[in-house]
Amino acid sequence: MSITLLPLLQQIVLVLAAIVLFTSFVLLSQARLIAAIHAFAWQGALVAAVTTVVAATGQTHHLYFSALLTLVLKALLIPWMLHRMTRRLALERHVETLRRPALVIMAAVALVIFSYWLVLPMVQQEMTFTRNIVAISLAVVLIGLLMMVSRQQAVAQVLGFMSMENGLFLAAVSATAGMPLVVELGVAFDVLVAMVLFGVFFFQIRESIDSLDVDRLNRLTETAEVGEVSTGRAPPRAAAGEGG
Amino acid sequence: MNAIAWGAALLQALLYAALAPLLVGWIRKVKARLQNRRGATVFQPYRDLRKLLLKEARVAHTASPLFRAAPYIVFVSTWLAASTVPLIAVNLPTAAIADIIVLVGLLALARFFLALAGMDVGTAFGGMGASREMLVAALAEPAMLMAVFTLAMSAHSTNLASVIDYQLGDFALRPSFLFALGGLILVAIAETGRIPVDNPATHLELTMIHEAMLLEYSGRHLALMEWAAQIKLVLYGTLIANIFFPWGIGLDFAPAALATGLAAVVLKLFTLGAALAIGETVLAKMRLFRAPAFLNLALLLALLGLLSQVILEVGA
Amino acid sequence: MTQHTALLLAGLAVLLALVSSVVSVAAIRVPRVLRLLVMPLFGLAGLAALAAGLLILEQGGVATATLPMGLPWLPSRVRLDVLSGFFLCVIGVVSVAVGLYGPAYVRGFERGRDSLTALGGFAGLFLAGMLLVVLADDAFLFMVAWEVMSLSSYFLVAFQHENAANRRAAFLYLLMAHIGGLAILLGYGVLASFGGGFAFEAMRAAPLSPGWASVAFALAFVGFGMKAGLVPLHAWLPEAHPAAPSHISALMSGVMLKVAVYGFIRFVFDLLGDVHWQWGVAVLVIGGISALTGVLAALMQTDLKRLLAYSSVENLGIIFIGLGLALVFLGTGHALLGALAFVAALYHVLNHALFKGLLFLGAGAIVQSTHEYNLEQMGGLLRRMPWTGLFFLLGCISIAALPPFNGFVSEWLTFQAALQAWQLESGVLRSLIPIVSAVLALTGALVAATFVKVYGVAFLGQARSRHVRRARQVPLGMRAGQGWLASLCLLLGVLPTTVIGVIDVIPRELLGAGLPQAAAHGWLWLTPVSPATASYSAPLVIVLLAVFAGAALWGMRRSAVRRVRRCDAWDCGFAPPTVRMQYTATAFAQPIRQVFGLLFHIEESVGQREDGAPRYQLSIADRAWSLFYMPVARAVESASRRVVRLQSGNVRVYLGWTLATLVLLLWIIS
Amino acid sequence: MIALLIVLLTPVAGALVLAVLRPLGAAGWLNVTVSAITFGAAAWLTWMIAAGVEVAGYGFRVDDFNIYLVALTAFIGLTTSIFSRPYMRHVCETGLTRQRGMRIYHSMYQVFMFTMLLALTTDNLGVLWVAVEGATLATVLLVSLYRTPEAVEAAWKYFILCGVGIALALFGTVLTYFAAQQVIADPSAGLTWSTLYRHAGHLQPAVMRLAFVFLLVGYGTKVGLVPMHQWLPDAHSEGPTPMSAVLSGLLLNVALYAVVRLKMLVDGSLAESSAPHLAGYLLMGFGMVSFLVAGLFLHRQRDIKRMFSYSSIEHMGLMTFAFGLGGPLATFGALLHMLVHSFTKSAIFVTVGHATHIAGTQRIDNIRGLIRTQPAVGWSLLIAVAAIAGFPPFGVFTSEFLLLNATMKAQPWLTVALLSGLGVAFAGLFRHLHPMVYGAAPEGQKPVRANMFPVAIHLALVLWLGLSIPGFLAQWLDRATELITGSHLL
Repeated sequence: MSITLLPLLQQIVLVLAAIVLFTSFVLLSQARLIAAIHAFAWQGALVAAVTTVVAATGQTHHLYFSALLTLVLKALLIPWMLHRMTRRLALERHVETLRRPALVIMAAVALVIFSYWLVLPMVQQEMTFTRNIVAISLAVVLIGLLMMVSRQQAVAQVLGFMSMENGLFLAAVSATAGMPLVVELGVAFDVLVAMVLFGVFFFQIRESIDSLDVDRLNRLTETAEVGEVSTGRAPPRAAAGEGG
Repeated sequence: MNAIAWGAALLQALLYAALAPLLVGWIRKVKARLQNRRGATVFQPYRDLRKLLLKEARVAHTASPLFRAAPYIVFVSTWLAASTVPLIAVNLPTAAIADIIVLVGLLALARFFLALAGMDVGTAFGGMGASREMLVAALAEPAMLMAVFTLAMSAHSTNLASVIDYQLGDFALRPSFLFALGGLILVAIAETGRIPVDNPATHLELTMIHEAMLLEYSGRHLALMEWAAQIKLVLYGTLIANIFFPWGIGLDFAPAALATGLAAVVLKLFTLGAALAIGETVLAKMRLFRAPAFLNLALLLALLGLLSQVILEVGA
Repeated sequence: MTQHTALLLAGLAVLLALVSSVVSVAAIRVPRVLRLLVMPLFGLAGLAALAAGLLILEQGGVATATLPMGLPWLPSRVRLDVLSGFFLCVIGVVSVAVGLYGPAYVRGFERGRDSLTALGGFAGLFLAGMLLVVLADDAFLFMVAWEVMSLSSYFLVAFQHENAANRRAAFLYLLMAHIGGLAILLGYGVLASFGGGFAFEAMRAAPLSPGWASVAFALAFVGFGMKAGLVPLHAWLPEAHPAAPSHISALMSGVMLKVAVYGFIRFVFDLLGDVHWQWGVAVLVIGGISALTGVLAALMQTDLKRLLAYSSVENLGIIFIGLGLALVFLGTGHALLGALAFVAALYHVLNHALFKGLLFLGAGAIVQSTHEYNLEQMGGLLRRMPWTGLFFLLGCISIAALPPFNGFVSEWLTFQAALQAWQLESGVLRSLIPIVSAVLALTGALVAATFVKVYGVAFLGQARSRHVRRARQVPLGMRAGQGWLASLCLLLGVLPTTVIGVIDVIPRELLGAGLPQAAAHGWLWLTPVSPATASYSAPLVIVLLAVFAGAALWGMRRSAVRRVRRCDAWDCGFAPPTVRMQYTATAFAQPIRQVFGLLFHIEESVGQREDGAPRYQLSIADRAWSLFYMPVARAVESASRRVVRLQSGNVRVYLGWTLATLVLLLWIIS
Repeated sequence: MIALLIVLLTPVAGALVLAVLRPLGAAGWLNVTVSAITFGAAAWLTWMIAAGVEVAGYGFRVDDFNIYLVALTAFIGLTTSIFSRPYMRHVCETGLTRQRGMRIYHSMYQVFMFTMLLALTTDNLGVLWVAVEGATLATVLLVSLYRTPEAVEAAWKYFILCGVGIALALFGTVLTYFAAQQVIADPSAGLTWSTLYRHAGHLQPAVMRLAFVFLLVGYGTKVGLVPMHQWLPDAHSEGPTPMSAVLSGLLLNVALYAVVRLKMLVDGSLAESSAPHLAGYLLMGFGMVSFLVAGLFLHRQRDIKRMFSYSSIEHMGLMTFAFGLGGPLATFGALLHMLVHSFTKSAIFVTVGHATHIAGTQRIDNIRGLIRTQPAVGWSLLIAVAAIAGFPPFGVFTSEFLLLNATMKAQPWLTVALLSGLGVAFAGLFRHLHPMVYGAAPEGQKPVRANMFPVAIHLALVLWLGLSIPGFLAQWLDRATELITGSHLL
């Protein structure tokens, strides 16, 4: 059905959703860390906006609450934490060299088409609207995963992870008018804890390989040959403790 | 009746022991004549045995009790094996006690102890002889079994007496028997240590097999061993003669029948002996490692006999 | 009711075996326990098993019971019938010998560092496992007992594990045992899925299409054949059997292989029921190959225990030739001939248990008193350990199938069965079977050669090394163990008719056909088919041998000079022979090696030792390795090398895998 | 209900206390005590269920399927805590971790137990998800406890991979909820498993199919299904050994439990669709691949703990395959296998912990002659590995026996793959095990203080299950089987 037949609020939802998708493209191709964090914050804000609009359309009031939650968590708290960490890790100026950016973007586009094709079989007339939203959020999730695959910078990976979460939120609110509250809270709590732990790990990684390039976390592998392993593997005594 | 049968069995057992040296003497005589020598009398082997029996036996320090027991075991088992082969009359109880397979088994027993005796003293020659003997045996024994199986499969019996009865009963020119005969002859030559496989009249260490195992024996022990070898020769001769050409053998235990049987078998044996002598004069001893080829030929013949029996004489 | 007494006795045997294994825990503190308590209990268990077997054999009939174990819907059931009874006897006889032999033998380990508890405990479990395999009446209990048997014997093979070769042997053994077990399990699976249940009755009733029946047969043949050490699945056997302590080797070679035979018989003749003659052909061919290659390999060995192990391969080959004949005859509807071949196989099972047990015990005695496994170092043992020498000689005669000992009887029966091939309709079979019997004959002759070599090199001649020269008589118990088996060898050789009269009940109850003629003419005459066809009277052979011997001795006394003078060996008048001039085992085998060499990888090389002395090297390898085993191992290795690329160590690659999997699945479902 | 509350709340309380409790010995003992109380309560709960009492409500639901996992979880939690007390003291003495680390360890141990039990007992898919994610968060700190570069790396990989997986699972959950809303009026009940199961028939197949893929990939990551398994060996090998024991023995089970629950839903919804067995086939495929690949991995191992984690993957694959196969026999076997595998594998890890202390290393090439050095450890390792390799009379054989025969009935030709896989895996395990346990002990290798009690009890249980499955357990598993497949076995 054409967009003109939709009520205005739903049109707004679609527009916002489209922008969310756009932001995740921005995230994918943004080489500067700080800028990427900002883009992520915007994405969170947009998801929150979508949530409010959906709440307005469906008079489902607990969605206002989850909108607020999203806003605080995704648009303010987490970006702020990331910001602080990048500063403490002295990464404000960090610019990652993206490998084959065009290819990655192409892949992302392909993923968008793919996810739309996926949700096509959900044919029920009154659902086309939500169906498209599901397609968008699925695309956001997949692009987030793609971003984690393509970025070798730990913070960037975390951004990818978080934008996956955004996609999930989007799906949850727009397609299903919000999960039960307990679940929402649990998820939010988990995300928060995860963020804290990520922070802890940034520093642990930093001190262990004094960089945040995840490609250099490659000691635990089966393919290495024995000689190399004897140096590469954990100094065995340290790993398992002194005997007797 | 039964008593008579046993009597006849005993008689022929004694006959085997008695006739064995004679056959050897006869073969030597013929060979001598073929070589334009006069040669010793045919009774020379008896004299040799007597001489050996009267000599004292000498036993090496390193010999074990087995060394002294072996001659008796070899002699006895060979003799028993022989006495199961109908010599002058069929349907002997001994033939029922031990069929062809047992016959082969008894010969194997004799050979087993012969070889052990060879290795007992611990000389190089003894071991060599034992090793070679076992090689020859390993190849000859299956050939022998195959040959007799050919008979057994057509006669539906492994009992020598019934095989001969069968032959006498309905004689036919069977290809299988032809092959079996050939195989059996080759086996006999190999087993009795005749040219071209072995040379009974040599002590050239590189060529001897049977003699190498007897090197350390002397006196009565040697006599027993020699005698056993002679009995073995007669045994094979009789086997060939009486199975493939059974005519004349006594069908019952009447003295006349036995007499004719004796005459017949003596005649047959002397012909075979002559033939053997001629063969040994014209042939030369072959290298040990051509012996396998010789015996494989025997095995092949025997096997062909068996197969042709199966294929050509179905229902026979 | 006597059947139930028999079953109780069998249960008692299992119990005693378990007790012996539990008791041996005490050996950690008090080593004496092993020889004072564990081994006697072991022997008693064997005795009980023997009694149970004999009882059920002479009673006939069946006894069953249910154990408080197993799966909830399949309580483990045990069943004692004549077949089980026969194999109980086989197990029992050897175990009794081990019980007699063990106490003195294990003394040798009390000073060693290897755990005596393991030795006694796993030996007990081993015995219990074998007994349970024979008694099991459902696939689950059977498999449990079977694997317990494998596992405990594996621990025994690995008993002296400081020797790397033993570790390798144990690994190979366990691996192949495991694979064989899986094959058997699968075979039972086929039967169960058709018969609707793991209980043996259900399987007997299973309506199998010929195709599935053949599949089940093939699986069983592979599984049990692997345990029985049939070529080409025999590779573990010559490694594992020598590695274990000798009394265990005796059990493994003498008994465990027979348990595999039992499994095969139970599976094919009992559970599968109607057999196809094509199976028989397969069994015949494999059996023939095993017999021939087994004996040739044995002939070329210089390690005594390895040699014995290879000769086990050969003997199992003979047993399976018998079973193959039975299958052919049954498959073509000649029940009586099938029974004949079957009895021949069973008889050889019993015989091989006896003389192979005897020979391994003898080898153990040699090892204990000389610490020597290598034939090339032995010699002249007959004068140093006369009793062992005598018993070993009897064992050699029996295994070489020479009359009047037991080995000959079973070989004679097998030949008799083969010679009935003329009754078959199919010309192919009529010409195949004679060839197999030719192989059998060749095998017999080679076995004789092999054991002439063993006995001549080990017991005759002169000692080739100092420690062998210092060999001493072994204790009474060890001699008793050997004596028990040796006398049984002679007994079974002399009284075959009686024994077969007893065994005859098995084909009658299992195949529905017996040998009515076998014992029809009194205990003196063994006439499997009919007196006209073939007859053998072992007692009379003995008597005649005695008579003739008497005659010969008498003659000697009268005619010959009785004096015997000792002197140096003449040896064609060369210099008096030294120890090193004796023919070695390698030299003995050389002619035959040259004739049959193409069956093996043989590498001979004559080089110089560092001290300049010439040096002869000979290596004989089993072709089965390069043909069957190495390819498999290489395939697994390369596959794993490829697979580990998954674990590249880069987290982004891992995420890529996740993404790829996700996309792939999404694509699949829509 | 009270029992359930005790089961759930004891670990929470324990975690809070342990987080602040300073004295080490006391912490260790308290850890054991808390686990003991939990186990007691779990036993009580089990007894109630066995007595037929309905325990449900407040979003919780305890039925025959999850109760036995609850009991198992509590039990292994207890034995592992018993083992971990001296072990971690030993670790602490070697200075690998400090007081603070120990506090984290103990409290996180309890948090982990809580999440496990919560995931098992909840009736709400969302809460299930939250709990599983919580388990990840709880354990990730433990993996990096030693702070060695490898530990940190392992923790990071564990965190990222499981995080992503879990996120995908959440998406699947959302989709399920989405599908539920079309059929269930009350939106708050839209994630309640029991309700969903009742209406499974009406759930829209297209959505459920999509949802299941996400759920399978998501929870499958935690089950350790190839090719999402890569975190598993790292986490197992670098974390403290008690952690490896509970990870292998519990976490994987719980993840698989989640997958099975969801499969039940999907099967219900796909019943009339074109491909009714889609979920089953997916599980079978994943299971078989994991099983075979893990078996091959075993051949090229250098680290003893990694090796056994691969064997965990292998067995998880086997169970997944069995659940996918469906049918009462296979399901019964799978449930039994879950039980015996957990017992055996945690016993193995406990033993391995001692072995690594004896040898002072995890490298297989440097672990030698255990039987000579400390027979108890050497023999337990040998026997435990024999058990895990599927030798009778141990329980693993029983379950594999059932699985093989179920496969034989359903897909005869797959049995060949299964058997070859078993053979390969067996060879892989023993070729490395042999040199470790046998042979002469290297110089200066000394025995350690080892508490073999947990090992003994576990192996005894496995042996018992192998010889005879007690009636009550059989009934119990059978009821669970009926719950899952809808048909009896007994």
